[in-house]
Amino acid sequence: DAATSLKFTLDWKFEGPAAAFLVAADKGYFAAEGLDVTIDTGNGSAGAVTRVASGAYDIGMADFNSMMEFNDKNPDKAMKAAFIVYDIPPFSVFALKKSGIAKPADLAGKTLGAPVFDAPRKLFPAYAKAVGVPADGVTWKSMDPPLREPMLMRGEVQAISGFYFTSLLNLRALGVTEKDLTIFNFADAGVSLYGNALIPSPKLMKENPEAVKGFLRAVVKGWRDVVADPAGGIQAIRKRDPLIDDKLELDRLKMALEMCVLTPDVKADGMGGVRPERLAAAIDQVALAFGFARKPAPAEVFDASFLPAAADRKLTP
Amino acid sequence: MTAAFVDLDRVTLRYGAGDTLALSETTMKIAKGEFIAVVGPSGCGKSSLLKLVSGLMRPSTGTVIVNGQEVTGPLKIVGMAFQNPTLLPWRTTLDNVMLPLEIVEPHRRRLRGARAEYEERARAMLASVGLAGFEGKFPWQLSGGMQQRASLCRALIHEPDLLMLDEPFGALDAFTREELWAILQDLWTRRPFTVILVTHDLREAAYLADTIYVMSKRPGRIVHVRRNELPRPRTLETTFTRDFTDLVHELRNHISAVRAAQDTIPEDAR
Amino acid sequence: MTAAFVDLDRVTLRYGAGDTLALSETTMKIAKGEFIAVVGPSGCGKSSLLKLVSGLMRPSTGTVIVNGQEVTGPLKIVGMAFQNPTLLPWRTTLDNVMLPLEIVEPHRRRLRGARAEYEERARAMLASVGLAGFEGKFPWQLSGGMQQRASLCRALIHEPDLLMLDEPFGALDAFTREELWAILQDLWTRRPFTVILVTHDLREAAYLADTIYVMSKRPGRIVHVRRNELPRPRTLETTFTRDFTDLVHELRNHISAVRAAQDTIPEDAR
Amino acid sequence: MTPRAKAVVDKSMPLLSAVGLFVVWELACRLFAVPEYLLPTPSASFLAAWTYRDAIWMHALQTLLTTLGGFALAVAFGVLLGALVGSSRAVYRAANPLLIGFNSVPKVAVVPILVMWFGIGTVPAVLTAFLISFFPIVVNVATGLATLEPELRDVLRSLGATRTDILLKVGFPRALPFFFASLKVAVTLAFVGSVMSETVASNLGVGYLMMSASSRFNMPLVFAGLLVIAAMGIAMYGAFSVIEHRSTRWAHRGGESL
Amino acid sequence: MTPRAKAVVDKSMPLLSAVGLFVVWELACRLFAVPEYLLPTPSASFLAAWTYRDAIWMHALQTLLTTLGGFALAVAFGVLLGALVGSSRAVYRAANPLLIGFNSVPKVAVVPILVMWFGIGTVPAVLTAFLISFFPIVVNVATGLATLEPELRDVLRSLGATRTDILLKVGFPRALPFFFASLKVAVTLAFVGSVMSETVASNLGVGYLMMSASSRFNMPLVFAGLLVIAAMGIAMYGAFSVIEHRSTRWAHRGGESL
Ligand SMILES: Nc1ncnc2c1ncn2[C@@H]1O[C@H](COP(=O)(O)OP(=O)(O)OP(=O)(O)O)[C@@H](O)[C@H]1O
Ligand SMILES: Nc1ncnc2c1ncn2[C@@H]1O[C@H](COP(=O)(O)OP(=O)(O)OP(=O)(O)O)[C@@H](O)[C@H]1O
Ligand SMILES: [Mg+2]
Ligand SMILES: [Mg+2]
Repeated sequence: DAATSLKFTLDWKFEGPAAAFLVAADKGYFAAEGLDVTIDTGNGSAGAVTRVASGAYDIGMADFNSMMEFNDKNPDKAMKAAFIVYDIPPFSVFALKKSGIAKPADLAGKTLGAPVFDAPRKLFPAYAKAVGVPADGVTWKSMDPPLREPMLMRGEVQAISGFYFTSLLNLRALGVTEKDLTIFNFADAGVSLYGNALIPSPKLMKENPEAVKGFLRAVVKGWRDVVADPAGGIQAIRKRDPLIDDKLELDRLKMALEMCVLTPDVKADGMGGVRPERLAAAIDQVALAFGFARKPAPAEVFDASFLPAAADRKLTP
Repeated sequence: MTAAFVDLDRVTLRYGAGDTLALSETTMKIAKGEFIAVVGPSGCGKSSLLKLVSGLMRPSTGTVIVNGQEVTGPLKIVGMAFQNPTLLPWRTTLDNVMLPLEIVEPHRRRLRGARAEYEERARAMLASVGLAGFEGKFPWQLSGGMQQRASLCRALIHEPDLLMLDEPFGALDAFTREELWAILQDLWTRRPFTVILVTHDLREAAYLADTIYVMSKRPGRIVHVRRNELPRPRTLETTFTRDFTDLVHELRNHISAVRAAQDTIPEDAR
Repeated sequence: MTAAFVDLDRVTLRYGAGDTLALSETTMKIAKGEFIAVVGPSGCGKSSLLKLVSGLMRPSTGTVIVNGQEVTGPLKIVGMAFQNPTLLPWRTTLDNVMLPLEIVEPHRRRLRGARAEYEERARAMLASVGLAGFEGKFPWQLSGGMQQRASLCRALIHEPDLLMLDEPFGALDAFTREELWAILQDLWTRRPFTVILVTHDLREAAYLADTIYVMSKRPGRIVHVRRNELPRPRTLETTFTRDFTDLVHELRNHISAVRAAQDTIPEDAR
Repeated sequence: MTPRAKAVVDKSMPLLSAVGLFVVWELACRLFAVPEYLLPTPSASFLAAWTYRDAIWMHALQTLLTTLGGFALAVAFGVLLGALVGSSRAVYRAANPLLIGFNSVPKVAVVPILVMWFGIGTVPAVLTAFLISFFPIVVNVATGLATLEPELRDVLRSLGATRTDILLKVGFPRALPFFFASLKVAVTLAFVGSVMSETVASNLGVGYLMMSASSRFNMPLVFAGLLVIAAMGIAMYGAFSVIEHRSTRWAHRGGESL
Repeated sequence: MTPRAKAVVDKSMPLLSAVGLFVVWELACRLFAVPEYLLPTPSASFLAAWTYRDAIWMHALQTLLTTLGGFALAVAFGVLLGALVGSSRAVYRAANPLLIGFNSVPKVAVVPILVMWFGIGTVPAVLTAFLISFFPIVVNVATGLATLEPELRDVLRSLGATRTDILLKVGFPRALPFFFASLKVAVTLAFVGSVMSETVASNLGVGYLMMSASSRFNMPLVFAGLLVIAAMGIAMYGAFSVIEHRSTRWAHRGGESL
């Protein structure tokens, strides 16, 4: 019978970290599961959440924490993640060494720049708490993503928040090297959040669980291929967007793999799942940072029932 | 029954709110097929009168009845040559003249099928007023008098039952004017339609009209009605007859009286 | 030296590229302070002639000299009443009449200080043509004849050295017209300026002008020049004199001849 | 209908249509159970507007001032350039492609450059409002001047008027209806510009408010922001619609009926 | 200068001014050593355009088609609504505040809603182009109709013409200069709309290209995209400028000199 068609939205443009999905499509992993998947670029995590919530897309790649926030605001439309992509989110704060910021506590009283919808910015209170900076001890300036790094260099802001690999590569492109930079990763301060996840629409979960399962199986295969051959993954991106800079995207992909995907937890448990105690802690931190009306139970935000078997989720042999 | 074709009953026209009184208690009865002329001093409300009869404006008080029906909106049986030629600047002279054929039934319906024929008619009409060769020119490429003649053609082309001419020959030299008098009279004799002609030229009125209405200064009223029984068809010779010059002289005296008398009446009397 | 004030030397005017020949080899010499009239059939190029003299258009060939200087652009000494009144619709009648004072020196300089005085002059002028009470009205609230009178005021208000009138009385009744003849003649007698008057009314030409030019059909040429030696000031009585009617008759014959003769010459001869 | 009743209906038309829109919108949302994050109901939006009225007031004031600044610049520059373009064929030919090209470019792409030059805040917003809104004014003023009836121009030329005189005495008055038409377009664009710049980089203004509300999934507040902008646009329009009415009555002398 | 020389200069004016702009821009960049991420030189932009010509061609075609689609919708709808608004006082009063309000709202805020309904890609881009560009057409057509000289209207009315007749025979022809002025504005806005929508939600089109280039700080490519849009805007404009010239010669009969 005919393949089930699924619309899948990425969180962002066709860049390195999106390689796994494109590889899965190109190599026919989706087709093998009886799925016809359309992959579209996204415009940020918040957007991807609403795209799925509205039914425009069947599955979205979006920030797990943003999804929880959405659920808090729209309890009757609550969604659940089915697969964690970034086991450790690449949430970071960047400062120029010359600004005199050397340790997290130095951020107090400083001006930080980021878009209002930036996940690290939104979760900064959790980080601030962890490093002992009063949460309202920093001033934020809002700006579009591409303005963030130039504004840091211009001195308009003393630090910026962002995804580790995105901002680092952007700064490199602007001629800043790592030795000029102070970088704080949220994960290093014990903020143990989860990052981007795959979020199927509740309707799809209910009506066609097999499709979700098949989708996830194919995705894992894609990631496995990308881990084995990152350069091959870049070629899959190149097919969609011939304008990319291979070297840059390869760097980005490698950083993402190293920092967010091939984490100790994933190496131990396989990709996609959660550890209950970590999830509980993460929900606590997020609920605090966002000021949730009601703290959700873990089962309300993550549904493990679609995951492939643990053995099938291993990325490395 | 001999009901008038055009019947104005104590018609008053006021522009703006109580501002300018243009016509005051004007009463006229025009029979079907009659050719009347209206003369009067400048600004006395002649153009306004035409607008009332054609339904372009509504009277402030009084009624206007045309063809047995009270006029409440623009009529469909009218051909009108405005005081300004008002040709549409984006149309050639020929297309301007053809305009009524695109609007007025039954021509409108027939136009698609018989365009060549209608165009021929328009060209012939333009030629008859001396505009042969100017069909393809735009109005702003014509001299003032030529525009006026084109506008006259536009008023006639669809053979309206009621023709209103507002100083249609004002910008023409005496000879062209007299030629056109003859042409107009010819048309009217062949197919009698009702004509209201506004003019400042008393000879014109005497040459063309069956009845001549003399209006007072603003606010305009009909102060004198003069039947003109000069035999038809009238020719240039007629204009040299005693009867003709007497008629012109009589009209002249009337207007002269009108102008003198009214100067004592306050401007906006009512 | 008796150089002409306005001097046209074999002036030809062609509209478009070799399309319409409006004037052909026209030669005229007008002395300073002379009042001339131009008569001719409709479309013969009278309005075009005025535009050439005032510098609004450049001749195709030939030269136009005014006040000793070749005309290469609009002159600053002209007052012009166009064939269409062309009042500016966003100005009241008074403001329309005041327009030249805002443009032409020395009035322009003085206007700010002496506005009340100038306004008084404009009002008086409007009153003299019978438009008292209409100063505050917009042009489209005036009748055709009233607009024409306002336009005449606008041409006169700044006391130009060269006055061009293109059928300035065409939309007026005979009496208003004759009144204005007298007014214009008065003005001219008190402060002689040069006047070029285009008219279709031969009596008007005979009443007002020192010299009358008769033009041929299009393409226009001067076919006859007639000095008019009737004594000044001329009055309505003058128009009933034998000399006057003879003059009118003579002009009439000339035009008649012009119209008849030329019909055999191809339209765009040259 | 009596003329008086007609006049009353006429006067209340804008209100009626606005209320009508809100009712239809509310009903549609409820009938089709449109989720709030997709399209909130007007009632929810009004409620949000009321709840956050202090913040909205502050942000709206900022946006209004920014917009007015940019709009004022646009009018001044637009009229000037329009006059040049409309009155000289050479300037027209030289400037036209550049203008068209510049205006086909989304101003979103220009905002970051402005921000990099002038920093975050009011200046780029004012400039964006200006850059986005001057073009319609240029085009309409230029068209108004270029389509001036030669007959009217000749009235001035026959007096030996200078080009400036002609421009001031007939060009501009004649182009006024065109000018006012363009103002209506320009003022709405000015709002678009300033709000857009605020969404790209600012901590103040309705644009920032909407952006931040949308990042918190507070769609009613986003729509409250939209409604506030719309209201400001209408108010601005109303203000100079009065001026238009006074100054171009001659052009609208035909009255209402076509 | 001889008329012929003048005509040549006249013809080459657009080219001259464009070249002039690029030279000034290049010099400014080099003299002040403007960093590339702030403002690339035109030479770098042209180089980028050449390097990526295949990709640009593909994206540009998409954007052009999208824009044309939206623009066509805008013209049809704009003329219709403009006719209604311009010919009926009641519609005018009812529709005006809604229109102004809607147009003060940045369309960026509307794109996400469109995406939720229609998914990303061509449809929201076409709709955004449409939504952003119809307003100037409405305003100008309405103004053109509302300022119709009553004298011309009376010519038709005296023939007993219907409202539709009047609209078709004098209303529209008379409003044509207004209409074309608005087209110039509208087509640039249509480009803005489709590109904007592509930056927010599309995998294709110059907007996507620019977004993706800018997220990699490939500023020369971003500017290559801007130049391509500008060029397309100018080309479109040129195309119907020919139509304008043919159909409103009567209005431009005054010729060049003011
Ligand atoms: N649209 C208008 N608004 C206000 N007043 C007007 C309007 N049209 C005409 N009037 C006034 O009405 C009166 C009569 O005008 P009308 O045009 O009927 O005169 P008329 O007899 O045709 O004059 P003329 O012989 O000069 O053409 C005038 O006093 C004029 O000022
Ligand atoms: N703008 C123009 N473009 C082309 N041809 C024109 C233009 N203006 C006038 N003409 C032509 O020039 C000739 C003379 O026109 P002009 O207006 O000078 O005549 P006129 O003597 O004033 O006529 P009338 O007595 O009817 O006003 C006419 O044949 C006319 O068609
Ligand atoms: Mg009249
Ligand atoms: Mg003439």
